Amino acid sequence: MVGNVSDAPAPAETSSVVRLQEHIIEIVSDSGEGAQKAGQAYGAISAKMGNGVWTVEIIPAEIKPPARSRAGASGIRVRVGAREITNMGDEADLVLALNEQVLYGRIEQGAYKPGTVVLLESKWAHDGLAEVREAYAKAVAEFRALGLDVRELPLEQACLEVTPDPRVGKNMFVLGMLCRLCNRDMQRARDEVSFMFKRKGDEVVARNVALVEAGYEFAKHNLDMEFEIPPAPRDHQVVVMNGNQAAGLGIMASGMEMVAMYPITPATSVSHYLAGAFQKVGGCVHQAEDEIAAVGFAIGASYAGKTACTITSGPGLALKTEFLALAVMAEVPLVVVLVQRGGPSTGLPTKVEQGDLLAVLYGQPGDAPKIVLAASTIEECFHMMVTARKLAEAFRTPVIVLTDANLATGVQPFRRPEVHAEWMAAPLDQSPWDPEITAYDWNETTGLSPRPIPGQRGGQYVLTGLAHTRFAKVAYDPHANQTGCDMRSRKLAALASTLKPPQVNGEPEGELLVVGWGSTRGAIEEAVDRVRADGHQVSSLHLRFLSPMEPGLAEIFARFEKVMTIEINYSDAADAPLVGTSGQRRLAQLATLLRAQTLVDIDSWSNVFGQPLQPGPIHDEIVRRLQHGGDACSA
Amino acid sequence: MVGNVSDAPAPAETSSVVRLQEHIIEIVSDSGEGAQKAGQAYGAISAKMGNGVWTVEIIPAEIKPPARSRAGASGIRVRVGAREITNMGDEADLVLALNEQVLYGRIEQGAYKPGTVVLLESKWAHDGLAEVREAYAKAVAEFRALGLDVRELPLEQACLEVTPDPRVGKNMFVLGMLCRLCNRDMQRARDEVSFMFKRKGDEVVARNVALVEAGYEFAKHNLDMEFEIPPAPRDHQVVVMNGNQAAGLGIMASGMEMVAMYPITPATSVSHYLAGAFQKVGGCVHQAEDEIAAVGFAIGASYAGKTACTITSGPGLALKTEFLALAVMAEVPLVVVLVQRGGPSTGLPTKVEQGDLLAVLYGQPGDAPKIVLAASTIEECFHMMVTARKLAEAFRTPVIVLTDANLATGVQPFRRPEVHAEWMAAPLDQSPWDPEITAYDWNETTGLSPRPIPGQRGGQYVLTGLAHTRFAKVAYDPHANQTGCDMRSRKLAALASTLKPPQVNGEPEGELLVVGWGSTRGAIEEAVDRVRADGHQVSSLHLRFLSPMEPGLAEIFARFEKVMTIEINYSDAADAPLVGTSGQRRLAQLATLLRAQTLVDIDSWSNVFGQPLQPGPIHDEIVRRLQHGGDACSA
Amino acid sequence: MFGLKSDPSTELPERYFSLEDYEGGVARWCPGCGDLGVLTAVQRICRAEQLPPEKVVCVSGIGCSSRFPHYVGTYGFHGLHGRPLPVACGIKSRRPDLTVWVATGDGDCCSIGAGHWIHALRYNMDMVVMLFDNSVYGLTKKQTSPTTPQGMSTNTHPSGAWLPPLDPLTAMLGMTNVSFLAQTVDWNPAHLHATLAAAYRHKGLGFVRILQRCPTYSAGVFEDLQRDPSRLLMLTGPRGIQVEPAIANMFPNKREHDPSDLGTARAICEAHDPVPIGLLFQDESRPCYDAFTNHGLGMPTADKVAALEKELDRFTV
Amino acid sequence: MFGLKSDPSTELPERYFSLEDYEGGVARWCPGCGDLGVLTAVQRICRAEQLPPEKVVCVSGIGCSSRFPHYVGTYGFHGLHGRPLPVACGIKSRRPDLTVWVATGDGDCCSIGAGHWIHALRYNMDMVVMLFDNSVYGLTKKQTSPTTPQGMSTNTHPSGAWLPPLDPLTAMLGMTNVSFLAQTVDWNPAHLHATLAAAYRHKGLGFVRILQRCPTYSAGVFEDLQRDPSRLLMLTGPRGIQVEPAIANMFPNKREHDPSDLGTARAICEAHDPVPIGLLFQDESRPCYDAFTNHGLGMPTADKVAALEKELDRFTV
Ligand SMILES: Cc1ncc(C[n+]2csc(CCOP(=O)(O)OP(=O)(O)O)c2C)c(N)n1
Ligand SMILES: Cc1ncc(C[n+]2csc(CCOP(=O)(O)OP(=O)(O)O)c2C)c(N)n1
Ligand code: SF4
Ligand code: SF4
Ligand SMILES: [Mg+2]
Ligand SMILES: [Mg+2]
Repeated sequence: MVGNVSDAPAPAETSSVVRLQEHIIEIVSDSGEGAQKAGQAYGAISAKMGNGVWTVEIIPAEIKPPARSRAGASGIRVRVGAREITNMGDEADLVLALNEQVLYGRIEQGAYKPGTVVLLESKWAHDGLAEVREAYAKAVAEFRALGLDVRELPLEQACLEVTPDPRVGKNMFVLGMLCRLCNRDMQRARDEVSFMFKRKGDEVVARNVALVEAGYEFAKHNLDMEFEIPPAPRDHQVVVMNGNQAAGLGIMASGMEMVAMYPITPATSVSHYLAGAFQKVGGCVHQAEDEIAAVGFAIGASYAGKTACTITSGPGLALKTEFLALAVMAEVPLVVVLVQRGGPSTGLPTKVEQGDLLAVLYGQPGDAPKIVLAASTIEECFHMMVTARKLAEAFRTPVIVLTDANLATGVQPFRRPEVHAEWMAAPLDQSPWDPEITAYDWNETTGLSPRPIPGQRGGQYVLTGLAHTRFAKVAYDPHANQTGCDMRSRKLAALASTLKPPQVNGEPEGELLVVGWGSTRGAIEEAVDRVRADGHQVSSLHLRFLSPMEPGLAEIFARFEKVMTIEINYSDAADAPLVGTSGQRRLAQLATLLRAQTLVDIDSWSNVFGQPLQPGPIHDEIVRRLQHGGDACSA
Repeated sequence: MVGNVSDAPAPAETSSVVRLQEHIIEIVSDSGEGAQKAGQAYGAISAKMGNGVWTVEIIPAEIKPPARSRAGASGIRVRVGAREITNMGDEADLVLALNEQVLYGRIEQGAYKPGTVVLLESKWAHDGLAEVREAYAKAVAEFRALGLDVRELPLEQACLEVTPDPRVGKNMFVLGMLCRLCNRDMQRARDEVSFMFKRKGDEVVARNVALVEAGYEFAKHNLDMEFEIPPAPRDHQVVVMNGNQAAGLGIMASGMEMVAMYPITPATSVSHYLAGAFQKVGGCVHQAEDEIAAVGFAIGASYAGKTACTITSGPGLALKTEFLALAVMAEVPLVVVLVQRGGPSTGLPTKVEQGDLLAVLYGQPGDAPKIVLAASTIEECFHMMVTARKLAEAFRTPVIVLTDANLATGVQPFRRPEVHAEWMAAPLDQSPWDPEITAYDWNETTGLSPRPIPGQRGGQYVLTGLAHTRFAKVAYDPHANQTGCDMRSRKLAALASTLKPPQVNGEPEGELLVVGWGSTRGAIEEAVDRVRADGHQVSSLHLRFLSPMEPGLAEIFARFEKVMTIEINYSDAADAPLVGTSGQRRLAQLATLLRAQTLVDIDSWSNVFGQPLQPGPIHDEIVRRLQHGGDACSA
Repeated sequence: MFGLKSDPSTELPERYFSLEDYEGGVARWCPGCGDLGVLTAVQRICRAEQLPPEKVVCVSGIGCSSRFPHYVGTYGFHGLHGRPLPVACGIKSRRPDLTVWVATGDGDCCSIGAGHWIHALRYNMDMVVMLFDNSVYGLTKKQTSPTTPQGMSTNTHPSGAWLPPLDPLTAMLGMTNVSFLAQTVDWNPAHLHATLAAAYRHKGLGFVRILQRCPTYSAGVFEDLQRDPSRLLMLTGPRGIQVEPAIANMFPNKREHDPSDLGTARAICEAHDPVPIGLLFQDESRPCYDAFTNHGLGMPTADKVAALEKELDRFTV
Repeated sequence: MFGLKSDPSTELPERYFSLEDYEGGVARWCPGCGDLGVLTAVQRICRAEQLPPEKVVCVSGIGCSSRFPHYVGTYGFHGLHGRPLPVACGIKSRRPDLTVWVATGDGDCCSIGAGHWIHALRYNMDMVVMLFDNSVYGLTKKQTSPTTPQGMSTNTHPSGAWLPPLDPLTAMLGMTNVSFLAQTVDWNPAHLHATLAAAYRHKGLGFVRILQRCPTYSAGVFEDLQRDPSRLLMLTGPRGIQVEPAIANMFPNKREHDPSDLGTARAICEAHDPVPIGLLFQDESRPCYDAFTNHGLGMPTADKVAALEKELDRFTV
């Protein structure tokens, strides 16, 4: 590669194409500059070309942070690969930045490495304000000192040749540049842009296509690099979407027709999507007055035979605690989608955490056994909704599906689901109820019972959250309460007995087994693959069922010298002050559960950085553990 | 003992006094007949005489159940002993019943044994309604068939000689009978009754004293038995009260002046007591519009420097979940008294359960470390409030004190506390704040920090439930959040490092260690003492700190062959169907915690009968475990 | 799948429902409790309307009054304290074919449930809401409720309730989208029946506040009103609650009232004395939320699958 | 004990507070957001009243408007969504010496916080409550709020909000024990200031609904009102909000109003058009809950110990 491109771009038509297995780009800017749109289009084009893709938004903390502020980085990261991409990866290879200040925040977050190419808008070097010019110059020098390969480019000026208002069009210009640099199919790019702006009329479409083409040409003439990421062969249609859209589609595919919610980040966008989509597919989003009312409303619909869904995040879950216990106690099918964010309390509303596992399992006073699943991919966000509705009805209980901010906003292509009519709820059963069958006709072994639906003649009963008999009659005597609790608990054993042991990723035995759950799967498996490639006997295991858990865990664990979980939630560092003396280290949530269940000495490695886990740090931590041979050193 | 006394009482002045180490009586009736008043007076007289006493109410499910109904038993049990009495004991020795139907429910609950003497109102034998007469005769025959020693007595008729309206006075007559039978000091009885009715005027006092005396004479002439329970020597003053009154007094003794609550059984009576008492001691009970508002109000007062308390039970706790997490996150001192009842959901409002331990520890989304204590006696209900307020302020965090329906309504004498001025909160600090000290000036080792109180000049800060720095500034960056979580968690390690290992009851090593927490202590220790007397090496351990736990548990456990918990909450029976095949037995709550922490194979024995544990069944279960040598057989 | 057999039978023989068809377990309220009269009234209306018991759902919160569903032979939902309204709305949302009666107490509705109360009035879904206002917390044994008269001694305010009571009527008359508001008393079965029947017939949310005696914990609160009917103001008029002349004659104090006249309704309630009974306000033109929540009801599965495929097309690359 | 040093200093040198003393961090609202004007008004009132910054607490829920405390140099409590009022009341309960300003949004107050709203009005504790009504959920990016105009498109109701908006004014005028209710607009600083100042001076809960512009998510909702001041009805009168004649002249539409006249206040609000600004209702005679929650404040420890010993006597056998 040749040295930095300065303001006076040198012609660079001599570049030769570098073939890559994967490539990570970022577009960062002030908010409102359209970086996310450009990145999404770039991801979509790549997906269409057959590449694996993972897209993740870079979100500033405030709605409208001031321009050119360090914490104001708004944008997108797109990781494209020759095979399926399951996570955001490590440091970016190429960054397109519309101002230099927003890069500081990203650098602090470890998003780049020495050698990362930064294509930087250079207009700030000529800004009217001296302080802007100085800040720019200082930043460029600092970035270079850090080893970033900064290329200063007059993007705005170049755009002006195509559009009178570059602030609006620059993102498409950037897209064009990326198409050239990464060898994207320009026809697909034109189509994508045309589709995006279709509603705004031909003129807008034409202008934006022109911008993309201008960007392409600009890169071709000004930058001496060109990559190629070969596609993975694919024999099926794919869809591209984020986890919240996938959950929304899954809800509709499950036949649920009522989603009751109260707005809360990062869950709300499921309802934004559904508010429109239900108009076509039939159904209703009820925005309730609060989270308590939302879950109550969903329970009402479910009780009346139309299993419903409520969607929320941490603080909303807290408010639903009482109703959740009622649904368990009175055996009402219900689906709860919990899009986890950073906690506790209001915490980190836009950031990722897997911190609500224990709260969903144990949050309700008394014994409230329920089914808990965790989606590990965007595709699972779709399919688990179908499973959840079925389980909720079959087991007459709430089913909680855990996702998180990483899945919610991440975008990934996956095999287009073929919707089956059987996925949808059966039509409302209004046939007469057999009067011989009680309202809770518990099977002693499984705890399961059929459920009368209002409208079914002869099925009349009164649902209650008080202790009750199989006739649904309130009863305070010791045995009635014990029986009710037994029956509700047995449903979990019954479900567990139908599950298969989970598949180990890698060899079934070895030095170390890494256990995870939820959205970290891609990063963990990628890291474990790398460690194995380094020559270590490391495998990983990912749990989809958290309550009940899949069977056979103790047996799987027994074949490894060490077992640890990797999670995005809080744990005390093993070497934290005083933790040693008190002998009570607080471990990560899944680790705590697995220890109690299997009595295996399971360690955990976790943090509450609010960031998706990346394969690099996981890889390094695993290697460190293997070398130290002990669990005394962790962070 | 001579045969049954029939309607025509035989003179029986020949009895000789039987000396007993302890004696359990019950008075049962329809609700509204004053049985509880009589029993409380009997307990108070016994306490004054220097006996150990445990009083527990028998509460019907409905406010006004129909008269003479099987489930309608209302009344009281009083266990009196020659030493301290810590629990309700096993079957009653003597029962005074105002109708026969209410006995059915008690019999079903296992309250009596063959040989239990039942002194039964005989007027129903002559009732105007044939069905009543028949029911009565049938019941008496059935009771005798069960081995109960039924003595039919014309109580109402005897009362009529002293009062025109025996329905109102019969309870005092019964008290007099008990005084004779159990050799209670009649002067103390007269004083007690005079005190009870003082406010109603001399005439009422005189009539009731006369009733007591008539009852005494009646028993003397009609019953051939007389017991004596020698007092334990005592060199200090004692108070007699239930756990809710003790908590109320403790709250005042701690200097807390604000209790915000919403009515909920069995917690409400704390506020009933305080609503009056605060008028004298200075303070206020705020009955809020709901439980959320109650805890918010308490947090407001606490934030403003007046550490406050909120009192609730299961469903209320569920609603407070979100605010609890805020108090943890923003480090607001707060005392929560949780009077546990049967769950989940509305559950068993008047019954006992220890089912909320996991919910208080883990109920809040995200990581919310807090201090959790459990009172094991009524005396501790008092003293723990003082401790709780101090801990809340020193550790700048919520402290949850767990009690339960058993402690709430049980009555026991205990050493009269000497109130110390130092127990009370210091006067509000309004001195200027050192501007060098940040709002969260965390000590890196302990996580502790001093707290600015509104009014302190220079201490201005904005409390927030968002992730924040030590300056109380909102911060979304990875390290700020990690640091905040670390600091909050370290407070637990810091507190743990100041605690001593708990005392084992019995030998420090042996075949079996029984671990418990909360109100079961008396019953467990009594049972363990009995098993030891049988010749087994069994000890028990009772935990007062549940978060953080007292140190040294693993070491203590290591000295026993087996460790098990005994709790009043749900666990799967080891032999429950399918539990074996799935390998996921759901254990009792403390057992789950201890397993995760110590990796010791701790079994649990628990039930959700809604009843206080009794020493007899515990004894039997321990013996069964010792004999079977395994944990495969439990209930 | 459990509970969802797939062959709903369509033809049913004609049925006649008697009072027993609407009876549930034995009511366990205290002697003299006003709740019993309301139960009877609802059962009679069900019979009068010949509602199939399986098509009726009684929804309640927690409290003495919330035991209501247990005593009715229909479906019932005895839920959480303060939360009957969200549940009832949820039931209605996808089951417009069911008749919903809501039983709630003054604590349940006006204290812990107050937020839902405001919003359920706004949603205006087709159901009857009966506020059993006994001015006290009954089930938990005499604590102050929002409607407890100032000065009345309770267990949480032994020296007397501190604040003037919240007036549910004036509160509701200020709330948006209220469509039916009436008041009645438990001790006049005819007026009670007529009022509940009118609420039942109303399209939208029919809210009835029932002054309900609780001899156990708030004896005396309505004693005056009961003893001296002239303390009540009976609202009359062609669009109001219609009772037999014999019943009407029991109330010496009457006033003709047009239930579309919101201002006058407010003034009547604001006066507090005499206490109005009858229909205060009605407006059937107010929008009902049911119309939105019912969207796509009964859409055939095949159509749903097709629509969903179209949605998936949008995401297909 | 931490945080409770035991020697409060009593003598302080005399201080003068300038606007900077009331400034907190840099406000991060969108350009053109109406919240900024309210912030300025409160800071100016604090200065005008020379309130020591440490004696002021700003309490809020969650929402754009609830960021308010972060931008004020006083103590602040940025709590939970919907729950500022219980916290504010709790603060006041044992600290009558503190001045409390509450910032809440239309979602925060009228949706999730509606139950507390009703009851805080009843408690009538001495504080100012500012409802920042921008007719939308701002912080969560444009969902329907209870005050969103019917038909306005939001992310949860893309085809337009379904129901008529809840009118907070008529709602509050129906609630018991309301003692001060005013309305103002963010874009007239003088009227805004005068209204908040009057609420501050009011003994009891001073509730001010502020029509607040959100150019980002509900642009246009108040555009008409701002462009055409004749759409506003300025309430005047000797007991109302007093502004300079130059300001008053900006509002062509005026009406003399006696704030003790509840009926007229209701009628004015019910009309909806023109939109009233000024003092709708005030009654300083309504009881304040503070009087009860403050019981025994400052009672010496020795007296408390003695009283407690007496209590223990009652249980001593
Ligand atoms: C969340 C919750 N809080 C408190 C309670 C306790 N509780 C049950 S009923 C009730 C009040 C009952 O009063 P009201 O609603 O007026 O009904 P009534 O008994 O007078 O008919 C209360 C506080 C509860 N069950 N759940
Ligand atoms: C319990 C809970 N539910 C939901 C949210 C998400 N949330 C934050 S602010 C907000 C609404 C904000 O609207 P409003 O109160 O009108 O304030 P504005 O932003 O418009 O000033 C919501 C729903 C939350 N933080 N907590
Ligand atoms: S306590 Fe009152 S409301 Fe409850 S059942 Fe008895 S009389 Fe009725
Ligand atoms: S979104 Fe609206 S309310 Fe929020 S800061 Fe921006 S303009 Fe203000
Ligand atoms: Mg009531
Ligand atoms: Mg708003």
